[in-house]
Amino acid sequence: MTTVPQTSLSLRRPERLALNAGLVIFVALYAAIAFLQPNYLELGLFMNFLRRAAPLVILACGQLYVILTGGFDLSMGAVATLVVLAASILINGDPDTTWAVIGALYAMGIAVGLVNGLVVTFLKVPSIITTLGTMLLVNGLALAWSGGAARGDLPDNFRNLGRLVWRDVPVIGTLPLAAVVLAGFVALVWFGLNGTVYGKRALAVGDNPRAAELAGTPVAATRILAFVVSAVSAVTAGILIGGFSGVSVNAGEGLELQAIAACVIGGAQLLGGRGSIWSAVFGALSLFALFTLLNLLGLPQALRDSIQGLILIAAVGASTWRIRRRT
Amino acid sequence: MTAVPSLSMTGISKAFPGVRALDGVDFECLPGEVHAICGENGAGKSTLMKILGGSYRPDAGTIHLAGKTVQFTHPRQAAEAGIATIHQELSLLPHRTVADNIFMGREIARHGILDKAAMRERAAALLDRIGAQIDPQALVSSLSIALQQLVEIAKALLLDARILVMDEPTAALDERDSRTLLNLVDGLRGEGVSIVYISHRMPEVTAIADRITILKDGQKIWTRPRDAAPISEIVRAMVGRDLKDFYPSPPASAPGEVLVAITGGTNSGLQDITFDVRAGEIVGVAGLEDSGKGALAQALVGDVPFTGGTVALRGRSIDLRTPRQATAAGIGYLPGDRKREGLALRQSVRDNALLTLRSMTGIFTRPQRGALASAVIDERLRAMDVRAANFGQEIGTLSGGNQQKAIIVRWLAQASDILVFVEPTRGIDIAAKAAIYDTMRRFADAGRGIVVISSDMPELIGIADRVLVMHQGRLSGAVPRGASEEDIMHLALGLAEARHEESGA
Amino acid sequence: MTLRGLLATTVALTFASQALAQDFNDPAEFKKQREQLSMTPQGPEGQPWAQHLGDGMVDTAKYKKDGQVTLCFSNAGVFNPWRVVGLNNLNAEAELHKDRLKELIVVDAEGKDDKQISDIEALVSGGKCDALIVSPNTTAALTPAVEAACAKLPVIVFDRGVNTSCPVTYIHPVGGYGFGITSGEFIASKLKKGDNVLALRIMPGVDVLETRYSAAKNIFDEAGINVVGSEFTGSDRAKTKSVVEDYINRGEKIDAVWMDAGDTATAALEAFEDAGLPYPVISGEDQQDFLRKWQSEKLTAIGPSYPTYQWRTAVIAALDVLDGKQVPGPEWVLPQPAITEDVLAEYIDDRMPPLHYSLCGCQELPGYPELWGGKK
Amino acid sequence: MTTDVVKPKPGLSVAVLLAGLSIGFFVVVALATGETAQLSGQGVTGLLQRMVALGLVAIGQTFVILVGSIDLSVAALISAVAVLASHIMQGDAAMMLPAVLLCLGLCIAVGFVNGALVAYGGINPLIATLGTGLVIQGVLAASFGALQGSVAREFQVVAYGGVLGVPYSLLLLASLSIAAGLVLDRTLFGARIYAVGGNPDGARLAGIRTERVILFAHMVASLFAGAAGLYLAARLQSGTPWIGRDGIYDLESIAVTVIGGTILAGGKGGVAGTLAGVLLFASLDAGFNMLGIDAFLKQVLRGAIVIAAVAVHAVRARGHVA
Repeated sequence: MTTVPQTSLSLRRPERLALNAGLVIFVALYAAIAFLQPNYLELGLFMNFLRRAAPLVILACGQLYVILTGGFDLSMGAVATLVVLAASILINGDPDTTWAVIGALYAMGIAVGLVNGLVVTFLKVPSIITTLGTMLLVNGLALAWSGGAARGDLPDNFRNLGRLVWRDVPVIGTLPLAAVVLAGFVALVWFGLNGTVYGKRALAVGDNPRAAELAGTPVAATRILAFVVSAVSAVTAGILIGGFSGVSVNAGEGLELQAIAACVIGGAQLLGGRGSIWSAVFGALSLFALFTLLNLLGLPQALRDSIQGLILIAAVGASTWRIRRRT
Repeated sequence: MTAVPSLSMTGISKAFPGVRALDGVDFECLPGEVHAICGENGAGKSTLMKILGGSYRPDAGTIHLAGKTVQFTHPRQAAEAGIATIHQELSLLPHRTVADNIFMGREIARHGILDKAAMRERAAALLDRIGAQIDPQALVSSLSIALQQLVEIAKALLLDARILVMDEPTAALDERDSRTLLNLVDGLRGEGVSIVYISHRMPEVTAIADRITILKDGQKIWTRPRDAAPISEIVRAMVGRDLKDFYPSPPASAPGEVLVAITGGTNSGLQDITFDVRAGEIVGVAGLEDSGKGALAQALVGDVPFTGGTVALRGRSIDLRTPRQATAAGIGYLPGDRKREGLALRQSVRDNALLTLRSMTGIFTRPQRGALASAVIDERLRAMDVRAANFGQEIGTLSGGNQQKAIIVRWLAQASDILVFVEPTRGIDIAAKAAIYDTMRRFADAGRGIVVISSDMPELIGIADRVLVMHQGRLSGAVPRGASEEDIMHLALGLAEARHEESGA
Repeated sequence: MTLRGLLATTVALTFASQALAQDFNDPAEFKKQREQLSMTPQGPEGQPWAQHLGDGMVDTAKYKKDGQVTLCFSNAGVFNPWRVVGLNNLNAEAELHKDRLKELIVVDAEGKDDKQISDIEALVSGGKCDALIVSPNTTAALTPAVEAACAKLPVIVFDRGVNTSCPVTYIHPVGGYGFGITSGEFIASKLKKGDNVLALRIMPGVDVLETRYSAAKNIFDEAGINVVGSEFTGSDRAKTKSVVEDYINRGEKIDAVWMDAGDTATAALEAFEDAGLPYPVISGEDQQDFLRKWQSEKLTAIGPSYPTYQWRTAVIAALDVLDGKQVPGPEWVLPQPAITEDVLAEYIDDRMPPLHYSLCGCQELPGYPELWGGKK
Repeated sequence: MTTDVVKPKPGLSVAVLLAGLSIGFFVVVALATGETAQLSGQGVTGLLQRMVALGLVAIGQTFVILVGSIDLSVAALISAVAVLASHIMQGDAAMMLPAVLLCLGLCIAVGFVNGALVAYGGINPLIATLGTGLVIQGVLAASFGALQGSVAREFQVVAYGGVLGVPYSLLLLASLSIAAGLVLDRTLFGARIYAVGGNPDGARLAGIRTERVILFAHMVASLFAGAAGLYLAARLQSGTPWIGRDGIYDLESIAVTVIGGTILAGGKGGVAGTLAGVLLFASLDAGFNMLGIDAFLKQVLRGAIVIAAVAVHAVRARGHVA
């Protein structure tokens, strides 16, 4: 078939659409929230919204790295749980150790990410099974270590990361520390994908690992790094969750699926090759806005699950339809 | 012949968004006729066949089978109407047996219960008929590509099809297997089957076809009997101009220093491979499908490395254990199976061309720095005459020729010293072929080397400065430029010991 | 099409559910538990785990067994801190009876009914057990398995019951209505008519939790207190805090927070802190973190309980049965005290972890406090 | 041209190996801990009974994985069926047949929706079935109050009755396994499943209506989940909206299927391997009980074993997995 100029236009559109899909959904949902509860338009409440959405956004960003390379990371939630429990045990009420412990938490996260990556790349175990295994393993370790319940409180300097809100900040009024962490983290993962060659390598590996390998791409390293980034984001999210609400044994429960759903709602394609950091960011914000909206609507709790399911199917259905329409 | 055509397609049109793929095409095929369709990629051959096979529905036009109008909405209906298609891309189940594959979609069953014994028997009979010595119980994944192609053919024959569509059936086959296949086609013609034959290999077409139809840009140019269609006419009709200088002229100067020298290279598929490639040289590698020429390419690029012997690059011994090491050493690879091994189809042309540069640079390199900048790679793509409306478009939408050029740009950008081409022009139309040959020559002339592994013997003879021939995992000899196909076949079949042996130059 | 169909079904079923919602509101049981709350327990002073309410006793002479015995315990799981503390209690109690106990075999069903049934069957057919203690994952599901076990050996059930009277005794504190009555009445006494209370609950459909809410709701309705919302938190601190923040952001005035379990009480309170609002009246439970917060912030609060010391009682009962002693039965109702401001200080132990349940009755047990995760 | 005949039953050897290892583990643990009673007929029956619920779900999961799809909605469906069955029966034996029929009808409907979303909607099966699972779970939790009840005593025979010491539930699992195995190996439908899973484009070109095959595979998976739900209802007397989720039947059924040698890409594997995977999980459960391993440590071990069990045959694969 001869290539006619019009095709190029229609082919360029999906890239922009993928970015816009998540943003559009988010804006629509947030508008609905603001319609029900106008004070959500105040900067203060928006900042609070960001503070609470921060862990999910961060998790989604990490998950996106893995999704781009064609995999899944189901172990994120377990890592977040481990982080919260381990922090309470290691800090043991001594605020002076907080920063050292945070370092140790990242080391643990990186270890989990490395295990995931190494098992997937060298033992060839599909990532969904590998990370299911590490999910059980890490969760079990966290519970065994803590004895199944929170072992101590987190000191304020740790809690502040997820909890502190600066008031009377010029221009914006209030500024939660978690929103700053969020912005910093998103900037970092954005840089990783767009400011270095890593992002394009990851896309190529997710699209066609064999071709990438033959073109000289370090496929194993690219994959492993994605799992490490994912685990690091789970640690960061865990720190924020622990900071926001304190220690609990179910801090990370179910977050992995939410993170995957967020990426997909934002337009990333499962099994790799398509997506941008904005898929994760706006997908997660959309999902969180949805939770908030359903809360505000006061629907029966159980039905919120159902609606979440429908929205998930609809969002993916819509993007599938978009891709289909142009081929 | 005044027989009722077993197939007659009239006024077939089909448009895709932005593309008019077929525009009022007429085509017919008589019983016992081999009717070849020629045309460049994008001319509409595949679309026409997909309409015939029920994968696409035409926007306009009618299809008559033995005089009766038919309309297909699913490949199944086409199959039931007696149309069988042997597809360019293998559509086999690797984890299933040969018998399972032959009967895929057409299992012998009573009340939904399979009759496995009957299927085994018929599979054996079918395989026997096409002269393939394949156990129906063998797993397809254990067969070579050539044998898999024969399974595909057996699959098509199962239908007792009155119309058999063969879309580049020899693309994956070497010379010997191709001949077997052409004999088979001849036999089927004798049985009164109508055969629609699509191929880019001109000698094949003129050898087998009764009539030839040329498509260009979705329109039929002409249909002529074979005798009225010499190759030059066909090519002119396809391309729209003469292509006299199909192969570039040989280099003016003698080859230079040794770039790469392999000594005693050995692995599970290769034995004692010793040869070198000099600056400015294009070295061809010929051989039958199972001769080990594919394994040689894989070893050269570190995909399935040598386990014994040495490889020296410009006199320095190097390790080639992974494709990444080979790339770092300056060896680039253009795989034979572009879609599976060459391209990230959902990424842009630009991203595919930049893949190696981005992979080999430091990970913290800014993506727009220096050679990685879009403007720079776009310039290279333009220089290679990669035709895309926009280099940001997905490479999967480009023709095979343009895809291949983009991969070449990938390795040119990396400034590789040696390029290993496998079937560089498989499934690529004639105009793009010429451009690729030209690029290969210019690459070599710039003091670098090329190893080209191909099953297309005229191609090797036309482009290579010398041709190494492989047989059963060994180099059975080498022939210089100007050798004949017969010389090469002789060596490839293992009939002569190094008749034209020469020491490197 | 299919999506719309699903949605329609969803909506239809929801309305149906609201119309037909199953009744966890049993006035007779409510009344009974209210009476039990004010009863004086029988049994040794200061050892509530060995006390009982009411007079019923069962004779167990036929189960008498001399020499060392093996106890088997089929646990529903240790999926929340309450069960973690409880299991520690049970193990420590067994430790006290080393001379009589040859072995205590504990199998964990990980919250799966199906597994617990298999576990019980395996324990019974294994032939090692002299008595079986069961903490059922759900009432109905475990009934047949417990019935089958009863035919072979003495069975003691605690926490949740089973729908059969075959166990020697069923140990449980007063119950969910009692919990709801204690907390509901406290909040009602501190609030005015028309004030708002927010109810935070773990999950729907669990009998022992639903009864807590229904009792409290009755009391709120009677007192004219407005329940502004009833939200499920899944025992998740982050979710609890978010839910409360949402209510605060809505501009809702919240005078009191009622909880059907206290493990996320401090998270709920933090939402008020972060919003810069005064603390509401709150009903929590007997977790250390809540009690400490209560003390340090001088909250108006109450800590009703569902005491973990019942896990001790199970071992005591099992050994008594094998001794042939009479035990309270067929139901062994344990006292269910609540922590009030007056006694708050005595339940706080700074050595213990935040989610330690103060009414564990474990302070005198061997290994305290380390075994329960406390510092020496 | 020569052919190396590679015999086409690699799945069976995985199954035999895995089953052997599982039984070996169970026997060794029983002997080592002195729990020899577990090696008696009753003990072994108990071990096998641990397989029933997961086994039923996993057989269904095998069908969808073979066809190149996956089903995460099974856990929610199991709960739905168990709740619905007990609600309709309300202890009345006369309502057994209507209840079973209605439940199976629900399964067919859910399978149809899943299959339609995946095959015709082109939605990634993970997301599609995660979505339908959430929908079912939500509806179920919201309506639970309205859907109380318990199954008929007579119905519990399915779980507690038996003949000659062999529980009916085991016979059910065995017969459904054999039936599923035969369907995959000997019928047109089975051949189509392997074809569609192994090469969807090739299957379509070979005239197979691939969408329909995917649709039916999803219906089979849902029906097997329904069978598991009915079995659990019989065993547990009444359903709660959480039994599926608490049993982690979604992820566990996927894990045992993959452990049993069925590849996630589809087109390779079978019921025998899956059952061996289920047996492994059952032996671990029973063995860990005998060893008295702490609940949390059990989780750690199970995670490691899942990875190791898949790695054993995955590591030989050439090429990349995602």
